[in-house]
Amino acid sequence: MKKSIFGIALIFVLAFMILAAFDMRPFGEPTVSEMDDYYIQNAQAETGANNVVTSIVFDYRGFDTLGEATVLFTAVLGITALFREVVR
Amino acid sequence: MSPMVAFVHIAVLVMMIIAAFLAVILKNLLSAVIALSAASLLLSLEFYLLHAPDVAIAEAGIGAALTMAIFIFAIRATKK
Amino acid sequence: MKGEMSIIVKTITKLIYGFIMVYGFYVIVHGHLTPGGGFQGGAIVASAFALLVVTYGNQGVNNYLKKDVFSLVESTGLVLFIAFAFFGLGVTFFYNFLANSGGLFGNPAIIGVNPGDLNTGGTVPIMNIAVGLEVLAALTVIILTMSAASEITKEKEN
Amino acid sequence: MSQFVNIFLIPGVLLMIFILISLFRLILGPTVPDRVVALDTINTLVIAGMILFGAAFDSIIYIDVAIVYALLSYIATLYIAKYMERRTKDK
Amino acid sequence: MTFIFIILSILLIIGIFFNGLGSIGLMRFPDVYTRLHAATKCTTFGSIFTSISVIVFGFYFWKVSGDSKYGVLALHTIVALACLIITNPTGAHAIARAAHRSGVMPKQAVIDDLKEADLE
Amino acid sequence: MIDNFPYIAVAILMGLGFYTLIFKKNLIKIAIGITLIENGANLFLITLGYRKGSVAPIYTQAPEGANMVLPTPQALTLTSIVIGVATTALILSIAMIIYRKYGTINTDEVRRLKE
Repeated sequence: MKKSIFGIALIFVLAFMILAAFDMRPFGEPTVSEMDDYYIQNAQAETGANNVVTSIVFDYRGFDTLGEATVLFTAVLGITALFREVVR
Repeated sequence: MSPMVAFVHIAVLVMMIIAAFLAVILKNLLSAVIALSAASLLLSLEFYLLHAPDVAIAEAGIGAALTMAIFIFAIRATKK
Repeated sequence: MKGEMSIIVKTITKLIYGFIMVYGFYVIVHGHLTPGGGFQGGAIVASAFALLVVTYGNQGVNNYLKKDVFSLVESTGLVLFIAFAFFGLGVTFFYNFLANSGGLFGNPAIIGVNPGDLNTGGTVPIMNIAVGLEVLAALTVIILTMSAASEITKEKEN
Repeated sequence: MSQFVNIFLIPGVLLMIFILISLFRLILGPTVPDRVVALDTINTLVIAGMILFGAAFDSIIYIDVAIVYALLSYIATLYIAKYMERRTKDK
Repeated sequence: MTFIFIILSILLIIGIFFNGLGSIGLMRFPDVYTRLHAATKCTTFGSIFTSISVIVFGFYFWKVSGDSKYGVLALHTIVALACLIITNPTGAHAIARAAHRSGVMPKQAVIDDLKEADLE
Repeated sequence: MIDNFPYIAVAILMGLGFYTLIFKKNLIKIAIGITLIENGANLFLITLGYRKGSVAPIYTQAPEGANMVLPTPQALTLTSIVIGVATTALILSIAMIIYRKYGTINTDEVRRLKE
């Protein structure tokens, strides 16, 4: 009983995702994004880095990277705490 | 996009879906993890074809060695 | 020793693990010029440590790879990252105060397509190094801990 | 230059077909070592394909991805091999 | 221009031919060891030739056009090729040894020297 | 149809992941399912940023005068991948601890043993 309800829900989710896939913009033609164009044109002059992706990760959006570093630190803390009695 | 590049995109995506399907249906856990590694490899090739070499290197460095190592440690510790 | 692999694998490992580490540090340091950066280079160096673990076994690397040292490196990387974020607080958090200043990593970049100059980028290369240290230490601690745990779980059963 | 794009793209398309053939061994393979051999073959073919596409797209920096895969792909193979060796010794 | 075109075509045809042989052998052979033999040897050999074609392409255009990025292309490909040559046979050795240890026998085995010698 | 093929691939990949999460009982299989969902999300983000006839957003030795793909989705995917491996390691560690406590990693049996 429970399994059949889950199965119906899964089929609904899959159907909605595939319908949404047909409704998306065509592959290879994204919407005009002024933010990305600004980054591409000005990143070299403002941060001095040739790689635009790195300049976004570490300069324009540094808070994301800070959160990522915190998550990684917490994961290591969790693993070390789980095995505290096994590993000396 | 030339038709050859389009063919390569579609071939890589189809192969990745086949590998992911194998990772789901195989009973032997080690075989499932091998199929997952193949799916990760083909996903990295797809990132490469979509002109994202940064993400391709990250997926290569993490999906090739580290994910496999972690899964095999877990399988080894939970084997009857 | 128990848990080692065959002599051929050991020889190739001695030959290649240093090269993997050097390539990882190359990816970290050149993160602002070529594809790569802190995350990718850290993952590559951690893979080199994973190679050592699989070749020499868990007991074989116990004397050389200490978890305390890697914990220290991880904390150092995180603190360095946050410190360089605070140094730009005169303008705003995460301000790139070294770019185009002429000092360390301070040359202005050539606009447009160019072969690249290592001495550009301001705080971006320094943060690359900090995040690289953190990621490599974190992933290595994960690998060492899970390896030891799976080993001990296996021994307790027998 | 344009004919050089095609001369590197056609072998790339052929390599995709060979990867598809190798994937069938991953599906069929009766034992685990068969599947590992298939994974190793796919690795090598993908590295060759990456080098060819890097030349075809005229982007030099893409070759770094192929170097990373060539260095790291055999660590996974070593882990599986060690697991298979150990499992029989424990019995 | 046509001369370099012919050389690249020959190198690429050799490489693709051996890669195809490797994957077909992986499909057709009866047991693990023969499949390993076909797949690893042939694909490594074929990949060496396709990489050499890229190296020749890079050096030739470096000489013709004087643009240093083609030289960088050739040097990076040489590094990738060296890594491939070193690591690929090691993986094949490890697979073969592990398959033998885990009890997979060749299909028509007569003599098993490795078991008699008992290399530990 | 053929233009939207990567999005359909994303839908199938995430559908496989959800199927594994719902119907499989083995904890390691569930970890595999979560990895597949992560892969689908990463592929979706990168596909959104792709522009036809463009090159990677790196100025070092790029071809002259070409457009560049959108860089922001790539930067976000980069952090997502590293977080993914950390969470997978945490999930598998919890599975190992469960095996040591209960002697099994089948979710039904674990639930029965707890009561």
